[in-house]
Amino acid sequence: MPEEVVGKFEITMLKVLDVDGNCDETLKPRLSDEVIKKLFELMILSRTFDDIAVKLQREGRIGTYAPGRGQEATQVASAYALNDSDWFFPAFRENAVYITKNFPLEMLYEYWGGDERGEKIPDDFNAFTVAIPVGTQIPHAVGFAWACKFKGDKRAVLVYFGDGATSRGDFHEGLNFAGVFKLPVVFLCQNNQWAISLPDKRQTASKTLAQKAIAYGFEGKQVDGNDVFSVYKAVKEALDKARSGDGPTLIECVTYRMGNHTTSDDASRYRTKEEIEEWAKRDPIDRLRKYMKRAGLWNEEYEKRITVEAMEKVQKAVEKAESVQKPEVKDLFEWTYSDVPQRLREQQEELNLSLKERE
Amino acid sequence: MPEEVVGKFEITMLKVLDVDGNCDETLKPRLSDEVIKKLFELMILSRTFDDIAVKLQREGRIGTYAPGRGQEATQVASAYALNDSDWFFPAFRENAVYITKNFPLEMLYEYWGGDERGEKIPDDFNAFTVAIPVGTQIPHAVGFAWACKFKGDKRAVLVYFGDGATSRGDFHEGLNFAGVFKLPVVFLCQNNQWAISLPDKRQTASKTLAQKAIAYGFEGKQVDGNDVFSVYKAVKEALDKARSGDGPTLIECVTYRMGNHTTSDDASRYRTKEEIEEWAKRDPIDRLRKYMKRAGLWNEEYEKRITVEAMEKVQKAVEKAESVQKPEVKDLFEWTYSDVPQRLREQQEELNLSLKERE
Amino acid sequence: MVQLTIVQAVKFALEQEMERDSDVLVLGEDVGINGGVFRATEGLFEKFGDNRVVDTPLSETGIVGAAIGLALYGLRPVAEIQFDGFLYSAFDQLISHAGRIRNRSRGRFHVPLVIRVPYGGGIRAPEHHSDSPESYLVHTPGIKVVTPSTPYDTKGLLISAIRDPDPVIFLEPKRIYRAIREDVPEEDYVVPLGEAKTIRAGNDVTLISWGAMVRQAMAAAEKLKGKIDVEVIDLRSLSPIDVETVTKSVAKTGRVVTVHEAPRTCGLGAEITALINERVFLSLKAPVERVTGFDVPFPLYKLEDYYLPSINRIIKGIEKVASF
Amino acid sequence: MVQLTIVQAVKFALEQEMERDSDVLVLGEDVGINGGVFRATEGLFEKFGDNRVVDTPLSETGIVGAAIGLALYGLRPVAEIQFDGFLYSAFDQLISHAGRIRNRSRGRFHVPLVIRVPYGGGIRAPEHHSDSPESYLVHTPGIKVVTPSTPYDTKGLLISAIRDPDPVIFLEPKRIYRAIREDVPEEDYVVPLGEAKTIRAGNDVTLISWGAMVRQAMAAAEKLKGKIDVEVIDLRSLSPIDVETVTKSVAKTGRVVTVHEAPRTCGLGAEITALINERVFLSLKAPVERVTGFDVPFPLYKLEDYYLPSINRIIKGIEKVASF
Ligand SMILES: Cc1ncc(C[n+]2csc(CCOP(=O)(O)OP(=O)(O)O)c2C)c(N)n1
Ligand SMILES: Cc1ncc(C[n+]2csc(CCOP(=O)(O)OP(=O)(O)O)c2C)c(N)n1
Ligand SMILES: [Mg+2]
Ligand SMILES: [Mg+2]
Repeated sequence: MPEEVVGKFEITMLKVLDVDGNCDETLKPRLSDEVIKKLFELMILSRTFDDIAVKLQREGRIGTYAPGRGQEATQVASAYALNDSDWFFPAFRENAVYITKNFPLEMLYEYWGGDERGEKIPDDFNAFTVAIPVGTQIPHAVGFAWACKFKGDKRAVLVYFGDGATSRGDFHEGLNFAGVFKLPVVFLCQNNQWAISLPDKRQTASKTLAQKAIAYGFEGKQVDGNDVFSVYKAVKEALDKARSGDGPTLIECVTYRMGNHTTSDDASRYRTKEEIEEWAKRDPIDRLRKYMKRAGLWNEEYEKRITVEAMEKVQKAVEKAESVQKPEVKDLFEWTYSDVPQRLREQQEELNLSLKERE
Repeated sequence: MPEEVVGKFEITMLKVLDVDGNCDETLKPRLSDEVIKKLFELMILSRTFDDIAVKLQREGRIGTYAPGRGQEATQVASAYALNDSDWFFPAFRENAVYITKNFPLEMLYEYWGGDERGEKIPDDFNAFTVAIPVGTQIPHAVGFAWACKFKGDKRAVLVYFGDGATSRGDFHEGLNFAGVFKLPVVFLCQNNQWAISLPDKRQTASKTLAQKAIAYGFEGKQVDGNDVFSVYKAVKEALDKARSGDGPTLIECVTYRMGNHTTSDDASRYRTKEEIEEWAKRDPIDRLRKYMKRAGLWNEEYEKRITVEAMEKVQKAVEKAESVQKPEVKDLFEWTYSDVPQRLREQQEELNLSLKERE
Repeated sequence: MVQLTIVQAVKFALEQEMERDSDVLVLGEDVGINGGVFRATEGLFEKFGDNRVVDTPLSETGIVGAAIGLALYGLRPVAEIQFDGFLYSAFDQLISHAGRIRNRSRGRFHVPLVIRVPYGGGIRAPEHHSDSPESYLVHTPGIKVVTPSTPYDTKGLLISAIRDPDPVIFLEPKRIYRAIREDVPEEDYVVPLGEAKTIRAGNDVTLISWGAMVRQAMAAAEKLKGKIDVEVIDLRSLSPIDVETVTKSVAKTGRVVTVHEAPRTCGLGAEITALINERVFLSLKAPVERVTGFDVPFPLYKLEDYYLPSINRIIKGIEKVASF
Repeated sequence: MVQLTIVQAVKFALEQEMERDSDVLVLGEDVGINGGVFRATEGLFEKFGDNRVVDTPLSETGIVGAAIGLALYGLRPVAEIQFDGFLYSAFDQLISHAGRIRNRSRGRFHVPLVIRVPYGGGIRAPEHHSDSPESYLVHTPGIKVVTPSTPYDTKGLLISAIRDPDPVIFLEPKRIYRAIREDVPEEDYVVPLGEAKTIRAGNDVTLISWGAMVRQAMAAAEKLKGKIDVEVIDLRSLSPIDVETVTKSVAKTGRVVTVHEAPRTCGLGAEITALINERVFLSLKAPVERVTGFDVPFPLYKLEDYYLPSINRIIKGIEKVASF
């Protein structure tokens, strides 16, 4: 009776496109040229949206904002892998995911501008609202996936979170449920190397975040999160697997938060220029551009055109968002319960009175 | 760039003594005959304590009680592996751990009899109180181990919990901290196959509980929890490692809860006779007895003597516990804060008044 | 009509609602084959199968978080948290999410879930098995909180809770799970959320309570019969509170005692005092008296009779306001 | 004397206590090289090193649970929870353990920890960054709760909290972190826990508040100068409450307004009403008025000015009780 091996595990890392845009054709997912261009355009649109959001915040036109720069490949490619009937559950940095699924841009600006109406997701849009408390959306996605299974839907659920979220009990309890009930959910961890000022190496002692799946008895894998092809391939496979009833997957997308944590943050306090420069070389947009150039899918004129188009869309969204009327007193009271209880009616009256007399 | 392997992991299971008492001498820890007898006697004492506790509960002399029958090897051998300066943090079923460390038996009965004074751990006894909310003691043990490291102590901390506890956020957050800060703590999971009516196979989809350590970047291992030698060896090594600054270990002791979950539970509702009989064959006390018989360390007279001694000790403890005066009104108020705030003094007065008038 | 205890009424309501609506499902620790540690879900597993009566891992955040996800989809999850003291680890999901999702999404999403929690003291239980967490919950916007004190109300309120579009915490007074047996209609009926019940008419003092304390309150009122004429209100719905029933009674009696097991400070008793103060101040003939648990952790059971409001303490409270 | 803001006073107190006692250590998310998201720990990492100023994983249960373990050993951990809304996930550790360990062990163990929490609204923050959780905490036996409203009190109360043998939740009114700058002694001093402060004398109405609302209360009192003579009390210590200072004032004025940001129902305002009712009922000339946050989730920032008690609402409250 020597020490018997009772479990063996392996974690792999998928890279399809390297930093220079060289592609491993054997691994490349089947994507038409049109789709590849679409992914590129969505990344450009997302980055434009993001840049303008940061600018708006500086001008005091929206509130604290969490930029997504650098994470476009992960967000766009994963969202693009969703079927129409699938759902996604975001954390708070997933603007590019919403954008890829064609969410009204102006609503995103409204939300970041401090208005709940930006979170009134359109009825036919399969996504949940932003979750600010880190990791807390994970059990919701799991419960939703459970409902899909309960109903016999052929639907998968994709839930986004960061490296920091893996330290939270919500992550643990959610993933464990998913494993036990074999739920159709894909856990997409955007390991952007930082949780505010904490590098992922000090968030956990585990070498990869992907290996955390071993604790829950399902597959975990790493992918190069700055490569649209890797992300698309891994997420698509995992969603298909989920829909076929083969259970959950944890995907760690290794990427980088190129900007500050939020507009209130100053990342230069805790990370080096060298690191930033190093990761700038792996910019997901540059990388796809290099590939497209080589594949004859890109020229300067094309880039110019889509950049202008993106800026137009974004500008229009800003205008729309800013032309929305300020929410009213009743908006404070109307949405807490299905009906407005008497105490809230009275409180609304109280507020109205105090506002009137002020005039 | 194929899918690159970025992590490889293996989980092993340690068995030294088989069900028939055959011992793998190459793996056996160095333990003198005296110590082996001591371990046996502690198991007998623990089981006696346990049987009497169940009886007392039936007679209404103590409250709800969580029996430890079947888990004696795990509890006694692991506690025996502790150094004098080490600390342990129990869950709620660890009576045999306290007993092994020579805790006043009567205090255990006082505690289970609904009296906080049973939890006033003696000043020179290195253990924390019982934790009823499952898994919540894990972060405490981690924080305590952190303090040991902070102070440069050569101390290790041993924390006990069950298979059920591994599903809780407290487990996750605690183990992750321990990994990140490389703390001198040993996580001892008593996988007794059941969390009330939930079998461990439905508690989690992971094949072993030991493999959950992979998520935190430190070692996890399974041991046969009904074998004192396996448990002692693994826990001793892990404690030594912790004291040497080499960080935490998760040890899954595979054992069985032979009794009901608590005296309020009826395990026959959810598990089969066959299962119970199967595990009865692996009774940790029987197993060590078989070994000792063969090694010439056991005879009937010896067993009789230690059984009588155990019963005497237990009886004396019951008497002592039952002769303790009922706690007084002031005991309700005195221990919430370092000083008794005015509102509590007033409330105590209020209660006293109402009691007096009743007379 | 069937004769049922409170815990049987829970089961009866669950069973009927599960029959009526195939989107109702039960989840929690040991709710399946074991029928729940209090047997409140006994037989449901056998009847509805493991798809609709689901044993979960030991994971309160997981249970409440998953229930939110199930409810978002449109199902009607009824989760059991095994004991009061284990609800705290799900507070974040309750406070940050269950209570805010409708508001945050401007009505696009809502979470019609029920969390059943056996609560309160008096059963000689271990630590963390005797808490009364209602004040935390009532302070939290967006969730409703109810607790029955009779088998009839149990069935009617639980059915209301399951059908309600908002998250409802259903606190079950475990101490009296089996203390009363009464006639309960077999057919489907509801006791509306938000309505208190005056269970004893009286002119001198208003006695307000809920859950297991209602029986203590009634006993105290009966003992004072002939001396002080006590009106007893079973609040039933803790959030929203039925202010009207309360203030109407106080307008008549001018004297009030509230009784609850939870610690006094910032307890629901304080809110009732404040509401009465704000609304019927001029009717008040005496300060509102609180007979409550003390501001200490719920003790191990040798001290629990000292901790819990006794009939004698309630009587003293009534006498105090009556003679003010 | 040095001129400090509230957030600087936090840092100053931490620094001095860490110098004085090598068992004091700071832990939390981003408290190290980043100096905390509000810079409340700026420079401490450089001065005391990574052994005493520790960045933790993103893990509130871990932070509070580990702080309990550190404190059990006898260290003096000062943990930061980054924002009010993230304290909820540590509630179980606070309620079930921090507040009960001394009691459970009959004094064998105690946990002298401090949890610092920037709290409250008014800074145009995202969701979950503006809550006022004091009522939950005050209802919880075994923990103390304080909140300063000035730099002077910040330093003195934080030093008291760190030296206190019981767990203390130190709520920092983030809205006024940098709003005031005042003289703070460089030497070591304490403001005792449990003592309120009358910051403005008056005879007509008692106005009670804490945290960021104290400034609003003062502004309202000043505006009414010459018309209504308002006494303003900064409660400072929320648990235990300084009942004496409150009742003394009410005995004089007979009229009271409480002001807080948290939702009204079961808020600390209710407790104050109840205490006043119980103790100085006959002095009361008008119902105690509550000017509070409404019973809704704290809104996104476009609506936050409606949610928060405004100077105007406070004035109206004062006028109401004055003219009753
Ligand atoms: C429970 C909780 N604790 C703390 C915070 C404050 N906070 C916001 S984002 C963040 C870091 C998140 O890191 P990660 O999960 O890696 O996501 P990223 O910001 O990198 O996208 C922190 C600490 C929070 N929002 N929620
Ligand atoms: C947080 C929490 N939830 C639920 C319970 C009720 N409960 C007590 S013990 C138990 C099962 C524990 O299982 P395990 O961790 O395997 O320990 P064992 O009882 O087998 O020793 C449960 C559900 C609890 N005590 N704490
Ligand atoms: Mg990150
Ligand atoms: Mg177990």
